[in-house]
Amino acid sequence: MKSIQEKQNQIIDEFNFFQDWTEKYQYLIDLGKSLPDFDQNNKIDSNLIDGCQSKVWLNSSFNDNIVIFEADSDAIISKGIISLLIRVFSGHNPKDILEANIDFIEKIGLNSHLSQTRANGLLSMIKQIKIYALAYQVKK
Amino acid sequence: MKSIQEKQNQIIDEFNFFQDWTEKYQYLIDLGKSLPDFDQNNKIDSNLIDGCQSKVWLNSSFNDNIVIFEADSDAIISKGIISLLIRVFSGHNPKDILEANIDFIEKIGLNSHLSQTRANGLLSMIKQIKIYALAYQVKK
Amino acid sequence: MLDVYKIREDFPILSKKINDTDLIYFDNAATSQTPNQVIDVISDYYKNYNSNIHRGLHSLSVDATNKYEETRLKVKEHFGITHNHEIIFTSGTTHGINIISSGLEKMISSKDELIISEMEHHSNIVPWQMLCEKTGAKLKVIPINENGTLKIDEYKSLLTPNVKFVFISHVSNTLGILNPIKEIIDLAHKNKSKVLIDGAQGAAHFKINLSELDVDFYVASAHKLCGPTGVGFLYGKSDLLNSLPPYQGGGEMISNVTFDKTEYADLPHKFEAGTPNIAGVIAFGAALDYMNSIGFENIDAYEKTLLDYATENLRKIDNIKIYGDVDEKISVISFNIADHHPSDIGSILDQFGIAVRTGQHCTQPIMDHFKIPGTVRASFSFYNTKSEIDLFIDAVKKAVKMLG
Amino acid sequence: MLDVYKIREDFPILSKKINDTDLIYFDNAATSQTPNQVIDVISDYYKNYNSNIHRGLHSLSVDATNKYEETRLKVKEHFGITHNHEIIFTSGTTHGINIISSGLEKMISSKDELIISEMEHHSNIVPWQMLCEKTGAKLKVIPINENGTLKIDEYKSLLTPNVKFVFISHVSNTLGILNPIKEIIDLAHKNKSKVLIDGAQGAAHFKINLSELDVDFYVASAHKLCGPTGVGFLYGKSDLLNSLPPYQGGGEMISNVTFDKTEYADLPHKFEAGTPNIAGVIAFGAALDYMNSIGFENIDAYEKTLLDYATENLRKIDNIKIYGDVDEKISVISFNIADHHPSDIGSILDQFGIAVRTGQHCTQPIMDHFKIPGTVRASFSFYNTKSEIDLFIDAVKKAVKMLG
Ligand SMILES: Cc1ncc(COP(=O)(O)O)c(C=O)c1O
Ligand SMILES: Cc1ncc(COP(=O)(O)O)c(C=O)c1O
Repeated sequence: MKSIQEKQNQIIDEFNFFQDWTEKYQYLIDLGKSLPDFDQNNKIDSNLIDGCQSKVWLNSSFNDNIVIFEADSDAIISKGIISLLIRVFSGHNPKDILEANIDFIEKIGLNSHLSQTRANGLLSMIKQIKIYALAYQVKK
Repeated sequence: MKSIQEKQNQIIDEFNFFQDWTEKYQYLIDLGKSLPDFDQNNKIDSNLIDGCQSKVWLNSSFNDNIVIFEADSDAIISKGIISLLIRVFSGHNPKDILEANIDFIEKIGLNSHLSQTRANGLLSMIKQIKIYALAYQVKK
Repeated sequence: MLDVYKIREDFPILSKKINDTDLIYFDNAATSQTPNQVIDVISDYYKNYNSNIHRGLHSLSVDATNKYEETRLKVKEHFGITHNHEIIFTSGTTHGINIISSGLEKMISSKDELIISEMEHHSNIVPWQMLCEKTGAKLKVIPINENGTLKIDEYKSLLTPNVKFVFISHVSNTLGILNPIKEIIDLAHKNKSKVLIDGAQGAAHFKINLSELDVDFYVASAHKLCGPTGVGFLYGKSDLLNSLPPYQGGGEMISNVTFDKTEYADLPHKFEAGTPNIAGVIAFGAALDYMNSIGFENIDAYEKTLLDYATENLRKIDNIKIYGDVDEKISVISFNIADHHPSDIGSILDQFGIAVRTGQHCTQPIMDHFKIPGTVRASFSFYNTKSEIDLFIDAVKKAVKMLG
Repeated sequence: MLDVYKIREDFPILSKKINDTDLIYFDNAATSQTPNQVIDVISDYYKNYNSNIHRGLHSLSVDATNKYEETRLKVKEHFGITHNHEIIFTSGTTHGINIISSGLEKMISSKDELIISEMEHHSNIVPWQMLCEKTGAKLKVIPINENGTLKIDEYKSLLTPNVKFVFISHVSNTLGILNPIKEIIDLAHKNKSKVLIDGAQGAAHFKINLSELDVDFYVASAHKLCGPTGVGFLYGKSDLLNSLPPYQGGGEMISNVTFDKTEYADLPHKFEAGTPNIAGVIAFGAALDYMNSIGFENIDAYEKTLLDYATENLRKIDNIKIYGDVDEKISVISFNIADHHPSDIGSILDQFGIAVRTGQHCTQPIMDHFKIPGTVRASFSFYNTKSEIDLFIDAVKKAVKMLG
């Protein structure tokens, strides 16, 4: 399996391919649509992430020192963004997740081409991912 | 006795004589100092005029269809100003007082050379004088 | 009617670029833009006569006080108010409502009832909920029809003898619906109930005469009237304002302070404790002047053409639902398309340089009523144009296409 | 120290003429003047990104929100505050004090006692009188010495176990006296009493670290710190702020609204209901930047030289009485000469283009203490000069001569 950094680089490469923001958005929308279905039982308030304009639920599970994330949102662009985060973080151990330096967001131009409220929501998502990882690391 | 308008014209003439604001101020201060002593019994809250920075008391009496005003202030410049008003208004009948058009204040440059807070206080004084006159006229 | 291209020159922000395209500002219900005539007054204040007001003897203070009080005269004139002292400057609509809600604490008991409506802004809900919590009074809610209008018949039946107050918005910020406030006020008065009208949205679109309306309290915000942020006013009939306790303690609102006893100053000072937003109040006066120079009849008529044009063209989009699509409304359109999340549409519109608001617009009960997470809200002002609407309609269509 | 002539170029108002002479602005304790660096930020806001903040998705709203929140970071940094959310933007000191006084209603009972001092501004007296009236609590007053300083020994004996709160000004606006707030706070804390410091005058003159001070609440106004009118902040320790009920109901301060139940938002939003003074808050940040670029140590040192110079020269005038003529003070001088009414001196000074404040300065108890109708108050800022003081001393002498 690829490292977190490798996955980020891959995403950056993919986005470099796009000519303008419409293509980037279209890609995010498509990603959002193809995100696997979320278990409806996990759509609970305690899984909600604060600071997003739309509802974003994030759930995690831990097995064999590996964290698996799954997520959903009622807005499709948010869903696309979170699917990128899941692709980057899911399947790694807590230590790697905690130590990861997330630079792909800026590099793919999400900061300037996604509205910054979404960018803030995105930060909340990353924070929540790291909180889960920290919890699992402590539990070990 | 001179009419209200004649008295105003006289004051305007007097002030025209002064070269600058210091002379006008000095004159007001001197007027304030020479205003006859006020009966201390009349220094009561109900005689106080609102809207002045310093305390200004105004008292009136009515006899033979003639209103007599007397006044005092704890600040000397206010006292000077009110002494001008007394000179203009005191000794006239309610009707003349009510109908009087007061233009000397502007013409002697009180508006621009007295601070406007004082000018506002001055308006309150004139208002109070007219209220007294109105009360006497109604009482008749 | 009005020369919109000439008017646009007064608003520097309208020539701004977003994402290399021209900004299209359709978020006017949240806050209006500010013309140079108002911005310059603010600068002029700080450059020429910035000073604390009232009780100051020096020229700057006198100038600042006079200009501040001039705005009170302008508000009086513009809103057809009888007395200067019935106008209290506030920091905005929310502040104005809270002056009343906190002032009523001692006057409302557990037997009393208050009426609001389902379409109120949170600022006209939460203060009354807080008041009811403190006093035990009951809050009753006028429901809305499917088209968003108030159920006036329900209002009539809610108007029982125990109803002390009715709190209703002049215009709904989410639906744009203009409420029949004259009727609401008259019915309330027949019932001996007092009425507060939340004019946050209403004041910006037409000239109103508060004396003729005979309303008891009216509140509005300058920032929705081409004025600055942090300023608003509360109008109240003087006997009512006099009967309320002061809201805040501080400088200016007292006439005499000793440790034994403190006497409150007369209106309006009783409610204007502390150094107010002096520059803001003065600029608010300039904003009223500006809007009056264009003319509220012109503003109203022109905005109506924008509303009609936009509504007509939006209606042609498949699966669009416009909330509050009625005749009596101002230039605010809330909508959703198919089951796309409003924030998805809003984000894409932002990329096109089009500023709309998405979400609940501080009216969660309306969202609950329609069972939706929010709406896309486009709101037009007299400085917007039909060609902006064309671009907007175009962008909405593209967004829908992208969202698939 | 600092280059005052260079600094003066930043303040357009300082080149204004009054009565054909240069304005000399010595009313800084009432409100400070505003540099171009702050005025321009206000214009820039309205010209480039005026928008309602929070929850907005479009670029303008995001820009405005970010800039607004940047000021919170600047306040945090400047005042040594631990958490962002411990900073509440207010419309000024008076508003900040009233948030606390109204919030304490439910927490104070008739057995409790509150302490203020004889030198407080009305804004730090009246709210506590109102609170005591509502709750039956007792208000105790620390008296002042003949030189104006607080009687700290009396404070110690007033600090009985029932004292829940102590409310003291950092610096007296009338006397300029700097209170020993660290000592006051430590004594209170030993007694398990909480402390609110009214920093309206203190914040403008030196850099303070609120964490180190360990103060429970601190309030100040931007307009005394080269900032705009209508803005201030309240600092509170987060557990205390969390324990208080919200002050106003409205938008932004709730997280969930239904007619059954409304949940309040977290700090700081819980206390920031409604559209705030967005331009003002952003400009407040610019004002802090500006003052920090000059440096508070420089400001403090320079103002001290002005204070010493003016005091020395005023003392030479016959029959002058300076109130609060002590070492630990800021650049504020209150005085009377012989038995001339302060407004007589003030009016004449105004004719010379010199703006001082006359009257009670919202501290009637101090006037009652000294049995005077008011004082003439000259207050200097870092943009004032020694030659302005020379002209002022000269004008005072002329005024006395005229008054005879
Ligand atoms: C010591 C003190 N407290 C409170 C205030 C009130 O401040 P504001 O009027 O800005 O609310 C002032 C302002 O004059 C002051 O000097
Ligand atoms: C109908 C209505 N009421 C109240 C408010 C609150 O106004 P402010 O935020 O200016 O206090 C608004 C503003 O959005 C509004 O639209």
